[in-house]
Amino acid sequence: MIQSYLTVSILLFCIGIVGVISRRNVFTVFMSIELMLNAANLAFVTFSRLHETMDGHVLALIVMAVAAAEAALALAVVILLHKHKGQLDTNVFSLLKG
Amino acid sequence: MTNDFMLLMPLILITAGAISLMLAAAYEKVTIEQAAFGCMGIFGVAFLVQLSNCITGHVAPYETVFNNMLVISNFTRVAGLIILGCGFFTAMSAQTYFKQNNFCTTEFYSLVTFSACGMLLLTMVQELISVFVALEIMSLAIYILVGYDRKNKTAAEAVMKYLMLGAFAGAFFTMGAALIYGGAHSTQFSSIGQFVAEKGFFNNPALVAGSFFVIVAFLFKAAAFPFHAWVIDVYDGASAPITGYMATGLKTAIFAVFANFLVADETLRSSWVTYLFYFSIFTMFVGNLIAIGQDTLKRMLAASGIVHTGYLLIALVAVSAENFSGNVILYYLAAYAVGTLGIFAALSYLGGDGEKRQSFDDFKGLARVRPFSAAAITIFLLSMAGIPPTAGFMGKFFIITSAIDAGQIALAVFGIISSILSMWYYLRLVINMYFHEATDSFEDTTSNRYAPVGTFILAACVFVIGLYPVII
Amino acid sequence: MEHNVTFLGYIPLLPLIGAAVLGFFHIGTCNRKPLNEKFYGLVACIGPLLAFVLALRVFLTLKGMPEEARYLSQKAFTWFQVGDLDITMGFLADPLSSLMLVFVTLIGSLIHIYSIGYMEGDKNIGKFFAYLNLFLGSMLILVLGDNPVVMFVGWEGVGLCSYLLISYYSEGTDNVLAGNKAFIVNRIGDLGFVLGMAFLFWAIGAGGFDYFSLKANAHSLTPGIALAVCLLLFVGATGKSAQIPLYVWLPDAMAGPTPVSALIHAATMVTAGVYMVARFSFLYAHVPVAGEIVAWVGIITALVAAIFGMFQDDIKKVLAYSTVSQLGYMFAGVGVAAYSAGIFHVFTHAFFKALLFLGAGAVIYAMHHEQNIWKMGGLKNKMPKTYITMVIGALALAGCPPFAGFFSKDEILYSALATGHVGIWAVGVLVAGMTAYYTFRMIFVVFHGEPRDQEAYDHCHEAPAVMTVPLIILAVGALLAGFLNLPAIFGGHQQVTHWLAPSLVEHHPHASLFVEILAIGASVAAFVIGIRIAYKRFAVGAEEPVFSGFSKFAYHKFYVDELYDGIFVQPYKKIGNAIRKTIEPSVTDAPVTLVSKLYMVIGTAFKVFQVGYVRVYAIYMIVGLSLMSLLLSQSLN
Amino acid sequence: MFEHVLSVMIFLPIVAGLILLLTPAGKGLARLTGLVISFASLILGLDIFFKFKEQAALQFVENVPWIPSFGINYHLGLDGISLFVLLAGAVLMPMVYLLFTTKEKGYYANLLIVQGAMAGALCAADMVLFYIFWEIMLLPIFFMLGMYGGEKRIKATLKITIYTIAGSLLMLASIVYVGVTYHSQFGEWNFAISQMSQLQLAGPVAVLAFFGFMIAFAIKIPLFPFHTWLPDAYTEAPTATTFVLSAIMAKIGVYAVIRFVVPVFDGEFARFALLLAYSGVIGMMYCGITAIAQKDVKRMLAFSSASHMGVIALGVFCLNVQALTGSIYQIVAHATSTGVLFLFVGILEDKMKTRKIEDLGGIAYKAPVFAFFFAIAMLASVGLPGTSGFIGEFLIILGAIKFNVLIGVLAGTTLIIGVCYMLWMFQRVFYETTNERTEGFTDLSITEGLTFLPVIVLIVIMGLYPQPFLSKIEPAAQQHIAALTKADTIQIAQSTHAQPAEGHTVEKKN
Repeated sequence: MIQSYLTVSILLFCIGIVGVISRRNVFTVFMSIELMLNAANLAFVTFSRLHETMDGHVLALIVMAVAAAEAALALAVVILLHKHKGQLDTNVFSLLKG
Repeated sequence: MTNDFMLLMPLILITAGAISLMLAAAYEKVTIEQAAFGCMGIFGVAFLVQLSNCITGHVAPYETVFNNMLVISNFTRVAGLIILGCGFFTAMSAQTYFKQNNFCTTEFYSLVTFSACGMLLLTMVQELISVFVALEIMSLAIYILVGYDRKNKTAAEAVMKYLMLGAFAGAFFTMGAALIYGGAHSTQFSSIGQFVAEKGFFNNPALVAGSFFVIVAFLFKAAAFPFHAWVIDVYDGASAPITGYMATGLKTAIFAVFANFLVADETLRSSWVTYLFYFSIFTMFVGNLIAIGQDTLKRMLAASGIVHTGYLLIALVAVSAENFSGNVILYYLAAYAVGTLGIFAALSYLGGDGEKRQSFDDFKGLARVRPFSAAAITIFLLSMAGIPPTAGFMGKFFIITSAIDAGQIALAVFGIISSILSMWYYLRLVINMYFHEATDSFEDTTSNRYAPVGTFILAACVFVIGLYPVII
Repeated sequence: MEHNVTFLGYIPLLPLIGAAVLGFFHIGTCNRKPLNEKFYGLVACIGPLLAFVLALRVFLTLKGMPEEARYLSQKAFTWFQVGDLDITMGFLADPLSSLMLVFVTLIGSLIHIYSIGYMEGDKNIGKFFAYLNLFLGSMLILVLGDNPVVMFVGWEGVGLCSYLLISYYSEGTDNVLAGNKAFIVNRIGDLGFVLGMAFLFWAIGAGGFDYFSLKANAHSLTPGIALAVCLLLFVGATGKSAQIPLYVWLPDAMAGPTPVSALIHAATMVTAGVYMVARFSFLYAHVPVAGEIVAWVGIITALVAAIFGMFQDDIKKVLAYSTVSQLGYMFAGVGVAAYSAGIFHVFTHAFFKALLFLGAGAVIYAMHHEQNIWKMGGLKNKMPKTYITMVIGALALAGCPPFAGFFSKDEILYSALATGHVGIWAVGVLVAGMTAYYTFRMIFVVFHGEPRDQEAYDHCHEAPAVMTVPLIILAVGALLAGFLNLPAIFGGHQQVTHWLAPSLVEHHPHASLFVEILAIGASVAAFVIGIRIAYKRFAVGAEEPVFSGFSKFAYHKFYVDELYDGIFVQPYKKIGNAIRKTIEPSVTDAPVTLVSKLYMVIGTAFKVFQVGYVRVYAIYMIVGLSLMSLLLSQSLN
Repeated sequence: MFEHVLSVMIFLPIVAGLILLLTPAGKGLARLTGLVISFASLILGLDIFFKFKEQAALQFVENVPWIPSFGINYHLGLDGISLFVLLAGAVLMPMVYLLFTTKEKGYYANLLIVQGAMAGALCAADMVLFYIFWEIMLLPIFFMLGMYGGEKRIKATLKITIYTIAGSLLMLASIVYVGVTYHSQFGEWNFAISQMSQLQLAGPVAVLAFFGFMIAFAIKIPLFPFHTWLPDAYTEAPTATTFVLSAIMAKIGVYAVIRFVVPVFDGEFARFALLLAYSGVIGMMYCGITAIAQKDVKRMLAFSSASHMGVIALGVFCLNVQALTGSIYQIVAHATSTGVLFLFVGILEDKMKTRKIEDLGGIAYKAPVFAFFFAIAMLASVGLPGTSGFIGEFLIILGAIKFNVLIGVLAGTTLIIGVCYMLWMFQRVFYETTNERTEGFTDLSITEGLTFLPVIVLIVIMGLYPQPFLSKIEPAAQQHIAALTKADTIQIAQSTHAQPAEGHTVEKKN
């Protein structure tokens, strides 16, 4: 039972990773990252059920809060990037290299 | 209790200051100068308070108040001291920097202060989720600071890269925290330590994987190979004072928490030593190889920052969980911080309008025109290169000593070799400054003296710290 | 009897002071109006003359002492003392050194006087006399030193002076090259000397390094070491005394002013080697093998040099080779353990060879620095004094009884024969004949016959008194010196031999009367034959011969110089150039530059990884992460 | 005051130099300061020389804790070995200011700093302190070479700097290793050199540490094949720098070998002595032969200096008191001969604007005093008896023969090799005929003459009466050799000589 929850969370996490490294749209990348965070939250909740303590839930909530803040910043950055280049392909932004 | 309160004072000061600065930003009347003074004042006061705390060596694990989430020891205190110093000098050089680049608003300083408060928290938190929160407080502020120049394409790109990869690493961190929570029934370092001590480490996959992810996240923030790639572009894109700030304060905070986490238990630490060993070697050499190829100063310094991360990892390998003092790490961080801050302070007033002087060749013949600045920069470079009698040398010396003392002779030798390799690019700038005729007049567009003063104070500090290594 | 006297040190010191004074004045004035030559001449002569007086005093003091205790010594100060090595700056006057002392100072003084005339009008006369005094001082240190190291000081000092004086006319590249050659070849010898001393020290030096202690400890030498030391020291001797294979510098040394050739390259310095071997007689006496080698090297040198001498056409070169040849005799003498005979030949040779050189100098002076004998001729009418004195010298050199050379040379040949070295004796006799031949070849060609260069002949004139007087004094010496060591067969008592006995380790062979007569007869015969042939060929109207076959080979001195040049000098320079051009940049320096270049290249190549695409950076992270987790899974199970 | 004389000798010049750098002082003032300071330290040096007692122990000791937690002290001291290198510096430095009057401020300031740093490296009795001074020593050289050097100066600068720093960083690792071993063996942190001789070092790591030290010093000396930085640096550097490098700094390398490697790594040292001796002697021959092919006087002198350093180093590796004393003596002798020759060439260059040998000639007629002094220095450097050069070389060859016959013989060839290139150069520069360039050569001025006179006199005095110097050197040398012979691994089997004749009663008649 617990295992399957964990499996789901691991799967989510891996999907997130694959998303980050395979997709080139800034939005999608951030969504994949959110996916990873949520996988972590799922793991938290699962474990707190496993240990029959509540603090896992609390931690999950904190993580969500922080993730929200991060997301807000991410959106701002997305807008900024779009202002500059008019598109959101990450490969476009490669002035800094070498 | 009051005493413990005093120990938290700097943190409180900084936080309050940050908030008040942000509020002040709402008023039109508050000029940037005033904000800068405010920021400097806050950092200065906090610094002094922290200094007095350092002198009264007294450890306060806040069992009751914060339920072991915060611990204040000499280690955290000195780390905090370094961070506050970094903040102070960053504000100082930003002062002058924004005379030549005008994209500053009052919030800038409040953000600097916010990130400082995140860093201070990082040094003393002893619990994973608090670490995550502190990390994010710091990071979010710094993300914004990196991309503060909205008009600037490179800044935008830098913040994009930093944000994406940082969030990516953050995700790893949370996952790691979750797994550790699953494995060790707790997210507090102390209880994790106890758990490992009782139940063992490698027989607990969740714990192993979790701590693995956490360490990866730390290594990312500390820009260790192979998680270093972002650092060069981000440092390049950010404005000079912020780069200096990131390179010093952020690194200090990260290494403080990293050390705290590692020394939660000896078996935990020793089981990661082999990995850290390889990490540090690769980090040093990759850093050197990147640095030697760079043409612009900032990117070179970023790469050399990677090398210094490698040295710090040596120190981490050499610490022991029993009787952990972390002096060596702190001393090296202090020495490195002084040098790096100094160079970026110098860059922020020598860089010219919109940082037009960036490459090595732009600084040809600086010594002919502005001998003192050139001398100061030389001192910083020598300190980073580890030439006596500078602080950098002492730091290197202590690190090598601790490494050999811990039986890591190979690591020490690699450290030596990499510092030989680092000579090339440090000397390259010195040679450009001294042995060529001046092509540029290096005119002083601003009448502002803060950054120069800061530079020379730091130059003095290089020798003071070098000749009186008190904290050791 | 008080042995420790303080005035020994002054003997070398006086000329040195003279040198210092002269040098000071010369350097002080040489780019301004020069001082009066006479001044230099006088100052120059004071030192040697005083030294001569002191030398006589030393000699007489010794004479007044009981024979077995005949020595004076002075320990001036501890020169250097490290561990067992304890070298004092000490001087020792025993019969051997006192004899050398006397004739060195005597001839030295004479030649100084002579030089006043010869060097007249030379703008660097101050420098010349300074060098000359310096030389005399070093020579006296060499003679007086009471241990090998002090002797070595003089040994190198005279080498330096010879270099300075050979390259005295330093505008001429050849002269300087000759000087360099002399110094370097001498240095090769000195290496032998130094190594010899080193071995000697480690073998027996711990008990004191002065001659007395060495003599006392000599018996504890292992034969191998003893032989090594003897040979190494002899290498030094061959360098200084121009023996095979290091004789090549002496003929070139004639580039110097003639008085220099007379003093340094004939009378005194070149005989230092013989003196040194005699000094170490207590070693050589132990190892007959070494003696054999010395003797053979000597006699072969004598032969070869004599052959060269027969074909030279430069008057000074003839004398130079005859010097080499005579030195060969001396080494043959000391080689067969007849040290006193060798030293005695040194003594007599000093007189007649100095005489011949100075005479030649007078001739050259008269002929306005013409040295080719085939440009002279019939000079006996023009310069009778020179002629007569030179004939005396020539007779002495050729070994005509009763001139000095006869007795000394005969002594050597006799002892060679008496000690059973028939081969050496035979060669010696042959060389005696050749000596007579080439000596009188020179005399006849220069002084007899018709003038070959009328115009030069008309201008030439007898030398001034300041030059002829020394000639005459030397002539007297050349005439009479032989009688000092008259062998018993002529009713003499061999005073010199007895005089030297205390300071030498030799046993006098007692051969039958027949052997003595045979030796004398043979050398007389050789002399007669040689002079006869010379008379036939050159007495009247001889012309400059054209050489071919062996004579051509000999005329070019067997091409030895070319050989050495090909074997040693050129390769040395080639190696140097090779290192400078190729090895230094491309072998020793290469690794350093290569490393740094490589580093740069890799660094630049490394920029490729900083692609600038954030995705790729994320991929780096994941790759590193997966690698790590692979490692981790390894360690887990 | 006097108990701090070493500190004064170290920090007086350094502080003066720094003040010069930080203040807008003019050239003249800078030179004057340098002159005064250097004379002051000359007087101090002489004072030390006469107060110095003839014993092996450290003297004028100062010992102040600096970093107690690592047992690092500010520990100074002087013994017979360091004394003379220190004196060589103190005696020779004033000449530079007297001779080169028209250089820039930084030139003199750097000279001051390097003088102080060298004094520090010589007096340091604590390994870390020594290392610090050792590195500081390099910085002024770096700047002088780079700022006032010839046209190829930057390449030369990079080469010498990175080469030397690489070496010294390896040494740092070795120092730390030694200190840590001391900590593990005696349970307390200590970096004092005197303590280190008690260490039991063994095993591969010890060998590595030994080579860590040796390579650092070999680069500084420089020993073959680590000499490749030398010709470029010596040739490109301004005269004073070359002078400092050759006359004093190279010697500090030799001194350091005696001071650090011999007591600490006695076993390894004895084991590798033969190898090192070969490297010394090969370097001597190699550089000597290379010297004769040089077209540039300064470059030729550079190689000759390297060649002599080979001999000096050899003396250290021969493991007997004669050779060791000899090489310490030769250190001073070489400083006064070759160092001074570099100064002469500097003057020559300033006057003739060239260093090419074939452009020169006949200078002896134009400048007799110059030629005379030059000749004396040259003769000293080829080791003519009666000059300072002979004593050292003789002792070294003597010792080398005892150590190993072949090496001794090879070392002896220095007599020949040296004289070859020197005479060859002397002929073409001073003899032969003048050309239009050398026609205008003017002799030394009175000041210059008086500047050189003391050194020339010193050369002769040291040749004729070396005992006062030797008697100060010998005790320390004896002590080091004793420390070595205690190490039972010495191999002198190669040397074939018979044992010294003990027991034979020698009646000394006098």
